[in-house]
Amino acid sequence: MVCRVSVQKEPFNTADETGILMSDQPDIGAIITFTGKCRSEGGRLSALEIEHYPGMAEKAIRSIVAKVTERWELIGVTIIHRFGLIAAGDDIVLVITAAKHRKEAFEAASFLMDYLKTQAPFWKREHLSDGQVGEWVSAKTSDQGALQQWENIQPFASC
Amino acid sequence: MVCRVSVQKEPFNTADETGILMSDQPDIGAIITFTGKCRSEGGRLSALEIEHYPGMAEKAIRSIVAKVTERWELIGVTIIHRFGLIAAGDDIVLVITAAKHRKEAFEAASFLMDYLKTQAPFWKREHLSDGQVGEWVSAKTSDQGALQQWENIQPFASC
Amino acid sequence: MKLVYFAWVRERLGKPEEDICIPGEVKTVSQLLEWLKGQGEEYAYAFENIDVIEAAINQEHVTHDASLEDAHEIAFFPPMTGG
Amino acid sequence: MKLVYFAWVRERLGKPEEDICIPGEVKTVSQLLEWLKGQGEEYAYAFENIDVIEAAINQEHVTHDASLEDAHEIAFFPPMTGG
Repeated sequence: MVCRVSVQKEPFNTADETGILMSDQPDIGAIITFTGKCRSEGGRLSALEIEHYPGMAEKAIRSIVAKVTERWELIGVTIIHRFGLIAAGDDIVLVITAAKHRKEAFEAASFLMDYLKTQAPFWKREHLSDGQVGEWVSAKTSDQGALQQWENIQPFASC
Repeated sequence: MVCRVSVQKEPFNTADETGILMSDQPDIGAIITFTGKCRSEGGRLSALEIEHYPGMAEKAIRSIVAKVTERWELIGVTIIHRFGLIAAGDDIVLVITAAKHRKEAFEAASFLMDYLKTQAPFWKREHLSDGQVGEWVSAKTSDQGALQQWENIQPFASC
Repeated sequence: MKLVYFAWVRERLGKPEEDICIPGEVKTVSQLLEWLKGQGEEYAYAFENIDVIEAAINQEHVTHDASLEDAHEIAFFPPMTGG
Repeated sequence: MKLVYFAWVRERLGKPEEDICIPGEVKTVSQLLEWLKGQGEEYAYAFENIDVIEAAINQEHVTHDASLEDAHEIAFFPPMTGG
């Protein structure tokens, strides 16, 4: 399994990352990219400021990847999470999963995102269009619920 | 909702398609691309030949998209399905879904792929590495099962 | 009536499409399949197992109990394997 | 002991980290939180609702009943909002 994890300030290029993951892997039948972006919320927000715990952020992501590879047979995974000030419309996070079949790729990508939301040490704060620094984003109960759903399903070595 | 459907012989460019879908959509928070590719199956296959029903193929895809937009609130959908001879390693199908939140984007993309597998008039035939034309690919019971799962869940206007 | 065929149905029949006169008593897809089976060896072969044959009327996927009324293009094909 | 703080915990305390001597009887994360609450106004404010405070020991996410044995870096922060 090919795995690349990066916690970075710089933007990422999804096409480049996909190309890296797929090179010399003729048995990939399904590849999914998930990109999480900063929404403007109808013009209310100018940016999100993302604080992270250096060191732990990468460790936490790697331990989420380890969980995923225990449950699904994947050929490759890439996770890039940005920090710093991210303007509305810009990318925050990229998850790529590649597998033989679509089911594994979909479930793994969805699992990775659910875990990144609540188990990776990043915190978002709103920057408003009027120039003010807004509130820290609260954790959503629905994100915690999404996690619980995965915990309730028995993992399989390969589905 | 922005929607683009194409049934074509030519390759597609995922980055270009993503860019088109996202332009001037500052409230997209989640964007998923699914790419289905021709696997070599450990070197057994040289290509897949994809036959389609011209006219009906595009109609069927549009009716699948209509089902999806009834169930999930999406900002954009792109579906490109290729036909003709597709070499191992090359792309067959692209599904892009864009939404405010990840749940809608994931579920819609997964639904679209499940329906494309069994409800869009395409037929795959194997071309073997030794130059022989192989068998028509059989429909998988698991693909029919995936469809049934969606039919069993009550649709919501917005989840 | 225009009939069109795809994949191995097309191959077994040796043609991608044809215009055919269907007797008046043939009113549904399943009646048409039964009638076609009697039209020669290649038809008997293509439609030997009617349960696995899918149909479309005017480019819309239908079940075997669908009526042929208003049909101007009927398609027969194996289960679809798209995606 | 090195303590590190993030997001509004950091802001309420007015510092991102500090080295602090913890009394020997403080043996778990929850005991440490209770003890910190008594270390001044800003601590009382940051840790006023201990239930919403998450912790990590040596950069690993832990629950409040985790032991401080072998800890060399303890972090406190609000629920994570990544992704």
